[in-house]
Amino acid sequence: MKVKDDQPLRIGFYVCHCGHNIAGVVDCAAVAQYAATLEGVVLSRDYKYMCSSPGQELIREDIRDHNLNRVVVASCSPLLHEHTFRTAVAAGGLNPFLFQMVNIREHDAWVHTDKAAATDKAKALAAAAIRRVARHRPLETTRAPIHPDVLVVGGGISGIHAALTLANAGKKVYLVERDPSIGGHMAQFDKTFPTLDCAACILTPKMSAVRAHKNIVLWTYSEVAKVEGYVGNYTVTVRRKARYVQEELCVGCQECVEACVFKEPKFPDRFNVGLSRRKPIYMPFPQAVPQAVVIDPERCIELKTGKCKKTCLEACADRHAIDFQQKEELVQIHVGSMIVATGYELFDPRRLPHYGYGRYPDVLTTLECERLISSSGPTGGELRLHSGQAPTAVGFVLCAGSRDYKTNRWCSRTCCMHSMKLAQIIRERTGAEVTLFYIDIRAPGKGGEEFYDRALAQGVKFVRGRVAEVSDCPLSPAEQGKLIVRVEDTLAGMVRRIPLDMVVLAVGMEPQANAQEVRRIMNMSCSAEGWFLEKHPKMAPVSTFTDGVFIAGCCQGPKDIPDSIAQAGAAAAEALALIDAGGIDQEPNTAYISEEDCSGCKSCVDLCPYKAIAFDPVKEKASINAALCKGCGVCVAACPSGSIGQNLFEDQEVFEEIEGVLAHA
Amino acid sequence: MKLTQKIKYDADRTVGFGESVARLPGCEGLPSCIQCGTCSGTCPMSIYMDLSPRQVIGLVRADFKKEALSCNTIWLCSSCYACTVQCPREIGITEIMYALKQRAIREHTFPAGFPIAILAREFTRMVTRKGRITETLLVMKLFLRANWRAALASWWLGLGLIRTGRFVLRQEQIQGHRELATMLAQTKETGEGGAP
Amino acid sequence: MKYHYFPGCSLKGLGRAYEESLLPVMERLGVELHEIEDWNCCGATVYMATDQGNACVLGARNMALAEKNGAGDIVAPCNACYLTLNKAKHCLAESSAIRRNVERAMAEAHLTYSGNLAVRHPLDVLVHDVGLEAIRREVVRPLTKLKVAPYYGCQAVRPQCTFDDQWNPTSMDQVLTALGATVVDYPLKTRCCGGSLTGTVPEAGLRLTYILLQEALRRGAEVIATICPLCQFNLDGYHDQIARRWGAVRIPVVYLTQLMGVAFGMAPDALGLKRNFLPAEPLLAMS
Amino acid sequence: MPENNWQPRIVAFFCSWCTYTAADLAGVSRLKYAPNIRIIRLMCSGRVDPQFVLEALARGADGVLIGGCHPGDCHYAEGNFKTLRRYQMLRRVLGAMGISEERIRLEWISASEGERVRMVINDLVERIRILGPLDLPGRLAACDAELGASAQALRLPQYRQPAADLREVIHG
Amino acid sequence: MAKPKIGFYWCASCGGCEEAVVDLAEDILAVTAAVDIVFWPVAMDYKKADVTSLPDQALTATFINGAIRTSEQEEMARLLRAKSRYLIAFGACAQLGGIPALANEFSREAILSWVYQDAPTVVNPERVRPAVRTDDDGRTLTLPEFRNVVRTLNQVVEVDYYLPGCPPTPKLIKAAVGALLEGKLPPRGTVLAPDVALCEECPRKKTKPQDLHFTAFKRPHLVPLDPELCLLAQGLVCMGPATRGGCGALCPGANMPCTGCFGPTSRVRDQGAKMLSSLTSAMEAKEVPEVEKVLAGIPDPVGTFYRYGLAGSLLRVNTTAAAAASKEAL
Repeated sequence: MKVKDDQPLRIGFYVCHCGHNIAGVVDCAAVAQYAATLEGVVLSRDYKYMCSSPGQELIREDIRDHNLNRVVVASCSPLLHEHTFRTAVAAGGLNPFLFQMVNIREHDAWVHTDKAAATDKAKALAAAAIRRVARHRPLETTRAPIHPDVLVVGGGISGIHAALTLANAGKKVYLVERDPSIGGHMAQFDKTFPTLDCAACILTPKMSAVRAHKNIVLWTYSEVAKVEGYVGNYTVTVRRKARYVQEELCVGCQECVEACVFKEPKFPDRFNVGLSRRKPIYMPFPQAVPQAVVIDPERCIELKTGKCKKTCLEACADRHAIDFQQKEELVQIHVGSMIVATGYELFDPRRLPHYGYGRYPDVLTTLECERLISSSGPTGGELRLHSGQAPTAVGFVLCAGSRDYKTNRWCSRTCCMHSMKLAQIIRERTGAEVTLFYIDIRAPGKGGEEFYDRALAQGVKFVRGRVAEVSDCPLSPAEQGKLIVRVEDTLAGMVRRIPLDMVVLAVGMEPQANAQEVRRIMNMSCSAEGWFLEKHPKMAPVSTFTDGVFIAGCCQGPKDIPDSIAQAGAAAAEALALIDAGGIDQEPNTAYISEEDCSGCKSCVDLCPYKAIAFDPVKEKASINAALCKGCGVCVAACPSGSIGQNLFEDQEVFEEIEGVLAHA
Repeated sequence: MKLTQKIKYDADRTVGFGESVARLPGCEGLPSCIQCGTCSGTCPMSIYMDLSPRQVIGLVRADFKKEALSCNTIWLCSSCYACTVQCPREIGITEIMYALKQRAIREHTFPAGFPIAILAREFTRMVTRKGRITETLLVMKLFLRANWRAALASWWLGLGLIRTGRFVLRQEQIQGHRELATMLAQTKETGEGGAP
Repeated sequence: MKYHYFPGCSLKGLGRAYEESLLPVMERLGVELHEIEDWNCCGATVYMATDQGNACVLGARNMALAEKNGAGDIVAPCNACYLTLNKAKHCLAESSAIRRNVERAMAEAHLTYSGNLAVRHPLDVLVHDVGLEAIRREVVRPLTKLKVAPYYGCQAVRPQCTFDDQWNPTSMDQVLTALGATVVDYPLKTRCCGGSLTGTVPEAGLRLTYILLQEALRRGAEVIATICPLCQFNLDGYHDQIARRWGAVRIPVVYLTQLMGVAFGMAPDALGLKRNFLPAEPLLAMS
Repeated sequence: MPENNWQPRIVAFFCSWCTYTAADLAGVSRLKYAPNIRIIRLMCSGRVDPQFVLEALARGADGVLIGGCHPGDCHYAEGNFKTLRRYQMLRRVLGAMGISEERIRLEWISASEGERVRMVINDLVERIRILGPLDLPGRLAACDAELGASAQALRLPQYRQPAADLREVIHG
Repeated sequence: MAKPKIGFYWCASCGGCEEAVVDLAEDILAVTAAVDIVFWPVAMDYKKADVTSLPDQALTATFINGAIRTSEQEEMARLLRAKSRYLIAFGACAQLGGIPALANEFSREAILSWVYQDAPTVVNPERVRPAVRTDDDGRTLTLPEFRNVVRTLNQVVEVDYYLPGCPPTPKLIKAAVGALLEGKLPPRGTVLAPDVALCEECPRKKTKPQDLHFTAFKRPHLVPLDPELCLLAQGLVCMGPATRGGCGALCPGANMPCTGCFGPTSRVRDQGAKMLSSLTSAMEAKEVPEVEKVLAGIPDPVGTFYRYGLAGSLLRVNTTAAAAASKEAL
């Protein structure tokens, strides 16, 4: 592509103070003065906030008044405001790609303290951009169509809400859930804070709505195996695990469960966190959606040995829902966008041996306690000790594994409220004495503080101190047979030993064990802790760095039910906005091959991960399909005769940048 | 009933004290303390302490040097490191206790006649002079200097040691004891002992 | 397997039974321990707590003396020596002020300290270098049915221990199991024995000792195994005093190496077992 | 080259998805690192043409840092593996040309590893400080001092606009 | 009308370029008929004075082959530059440095001590070395100075055109001379060869697969070669894709891989870097040890990728050699 640009360069250069953010470290005026001396620069300004309306207006006016034909802005990261300034440049009547941005905030002012060195660096980066922009050519963006279907990954409350929102807006949604039923953690809860309404009462209708919705394709017991494509046009492979029960034929009568050759339930029940037992064929939980049983291939005698009497088959009779021949299936779907709502995992308190979880049977986690007081739980809602007796003194150890540099550094946000909820329910139901051991009570948000008040009023005791140890080593007769909590009551300023019957560890949330795998499949990023990374913590909290992939709920970080639902709604809205826009502007950073330069050596053809390079056997030349090219530039770097160019990242443009950053000593 | 003012004025602070402790190797975590009390709860000796380890950390951080150096907490620390292992902020609490001990010795603020300080003194003296410790002699010295009644009360211990062949009256001494003394004196002169 | 051996003052004094059992047991397992010539006291936590700079000089001298005799790790059986030498090593690596200071002191004695030698606890060597299988092979008199509470003490596994878990160490449990003994679940396995406080502030120190003994008994232990001379002395030496204050909690306290020696068929006399206040021989003879 | 006030100059090529974003994160987290680095953004580390590295060294860089996504994490499938292989070869070429291989470095830094950006940059700057200035332009200029006084030494080849197609002239 | 005056000169080269002129065969007669050769020391007895006596720009064109290594070569290049309207770098050495420029991998001192002392065939007990000036019995003998590095012609004087090749092919020479005589010259600075890589004209082009992945690199003297199949597909390092065409793929035609003598296309700054990039991109290995194993198949990467282009490459010279040189220069 040969460029004719007869006009002399008229570059406008702007350096942004960003209030004190940049100007506090970089001498912006000096940078502007220096830039004014560089070739092609006809106008150089420093300004308080370039991204503000007046700042953008300044660019627009200068383009008109000074007849600028190139613009450079030195401010923050292009990942943040490149679009803003390109729009401003376009509004000034210039092609938006005759613009270059210099990152002197994230890459300079914020990371350096030596003002002289930071200013020098800003000058060098500015020089590079000014030299580079001189090579820029006008470019056109292209629009890619958006496939209107959406994939929602994860059937917890976030995924359910996102799926329903989209489906109600008339979009087709695929909801994929790993477990045999949707519902997630919320289905395991008894009541929800701060209103104490019953979790099942508010969740079950939504689960049923999912089942009934004509726009939702629900695939439980399924996982996303592979994602290919790009925003607007993803091809997703879903692995549908064998349930050994035909979902559409099963009516959920559970006669097969009754009839199973295992007379007694024998295996730990995941829904009740191992506090109760189930059979090899089972309904995940009473309100499960879909209402279909599932067979555990690890436990089923027929599936393991092929030598079972298959009493379940008889029980199912002519419904023929049970299918031992069922095989795992791989299904391909096409969607335009995806919402990831894969949730969280609970911290395993075995990692804190001094709390005795696993050693003392009456040390429980909050979720175990939740199941014990749930009327649908293994004890029918009666809180009982291992011995079968009712506890008279219960303690809650907050921050179990949280806010700890050795385990999880973060605050899980919900454990204070969760513990206070359980404490209130236990007070109400059993009258037992309840003590909460805490570092700081975090009850923010609507109704949170009032909830704390209520717990206090109900006589829940609060001891401020992180529990050092839970043991069963008595030092006095009163401690015999009890669990003893050793803690400094930091408000009273003394170390205390407190005998209790039951200790509940308020374990925090962690990223799912397979979060890295999911992240890879979905092409997202993770924070250092393993939570999925949002595009911007404030400005784009449900977007990811991959266009068309949104996140909702606890996979992004710990949050409570209201926040999860709010985020799910936001993610659905983002997906809707994308779909209804009808298409998406693509960054014109595609590679191209100049036919007259190409020798037809084919070195590039197989390097392209998107198969965008085709070889014409008649002309004996390679060519790039711009619609398929994603702009990575691998072929550009590899073309041995320099015959592949890349819009926005031309060799010459990069060479100018290299020379520019090194030109200023 | 005698009333005493418990209020603290800013003039009571030794500004910069907390920072000077936090600069020492192993004590860098001091500023990140969240006052959770795990150290006190974990500490096997905290039940005897006039200030809990958490309170000492708080005082040091707030520059209350006098209070921090005059408590018995730092002397009761048995160096078991339980607090350090359990601290959710990975603060080197034992190291901070050491730093305060060293500072207290330098500023002579430790309680007179307090057996722990006397043991420390006798111990270091014996190591410096002889290069090794002879435990039985050390304990006898301690009892004589600190509390001769305790020495009398411990007669049975001595008898037991004689019975089990462990009572040693001959002072152990290394060949290079003079050389060692010079080596140790070297640091005294330069004043670079690493103490705060 | 060759190591430099740093016995420390206690193994030549109150804790000589530890050395008396350690040396033959290690020899049996093919571990050569070469005592560092003219080693000096490590300074223990006392010195470290009061004069860190000089404490590092003490440590550095020992390590430099070992270096003179060539490569190989240093084995320090006393928990306090193990911790103090490691800490000196750590300080020297981290703090340039301390390093400068120590280098000056070392120059006085024409010694050089390079920091190349690792300081290790015999327990670490037993589990990771010798291996449980090799230990099992030497057992001729399995300690069948003997209920042992493994007591690690605090300083062997803290604060920067890498050979075992700091909160819940299990290496001694493994060795005991290899000897055929029944290991009692002992949550106080790393709880402080009182250290030197037992001597200086007996009312405080003895209470800790009492709790340790009482809990071991409550959990059905017949003997407590230790790997530190001070722990052994504190737990074994004050039974009468404790009995006077809180009631009798009599349970023999022996070194892990003594138990190993018995299991290896060595004579109790040769293992220093007669040096206990509360005799353990009859028990061990029965097992 | 006055060595006493010499400051290393390092040119970095960061992929937009991972390492550039991580450098942004380092900024947002206000981590502090040595100011000797100049970051150039490319879409993928696979866009790093070995010519860019050589050009940077030839223009006076003392070191070059290439940052990309971790293996398996490339946003363009396998761009970073291509970079890895080019880098390994480039190191061999540089070594043969008397340039310490330590002067170029390839690092995998994900978008969340702001701290790693800081660590890597500081470490590289330190290493290059120890190696001292490369100063290829200076060395070549000193080398060319032997040319005749009137010589206009052209240190780098001149880059010309593509020539008119001579194929006709030549083959025709 | 006077015939245009033409000069030929050689610097650091093997002489092959001169042969190439002769290889024009009968066409040389047409050339000599059209021009006056006023300076061609290789062919006839010319002296330096024949040139110095000419007025500036008296020569229409001078073809210089060979790289610049000595003070004499530099001086002659300057002289001919001044006397010529067009100065044409003739052949790979003048254009890119050529084979002689591989010496840039070593310092001057290393070369001299090898050649005059250390090489096993040398007998030189007195360690005599050539000196710029030797006084003997009242007589003075001068020799050109051996310079620190080898240079391309354009690193010493401005060059108008480049005729690539080791040596340039008769076809190219004819075309260049024709263009010169007809006044149909392209813009200054042009390389007088097609700006498309060699593969375009390679007879084996069609046999190259689209999905070539290297699992090992082989050297031509160690493996039997298929006479038809693309040499890259046989695991050989063929520089063709990174090298300008125009030679008609002589080497691949003779069952040898292209070694890159025509230099890069105008779009490339560093031929070696580009070839390296292309080859390694298409390798299969993903782990460092595996990568290293495959790369070991190219034992001399500089000699492979920069066989002709070292002096003109971005790095130009081994930096330790450059450092040694700069010390000598100072």
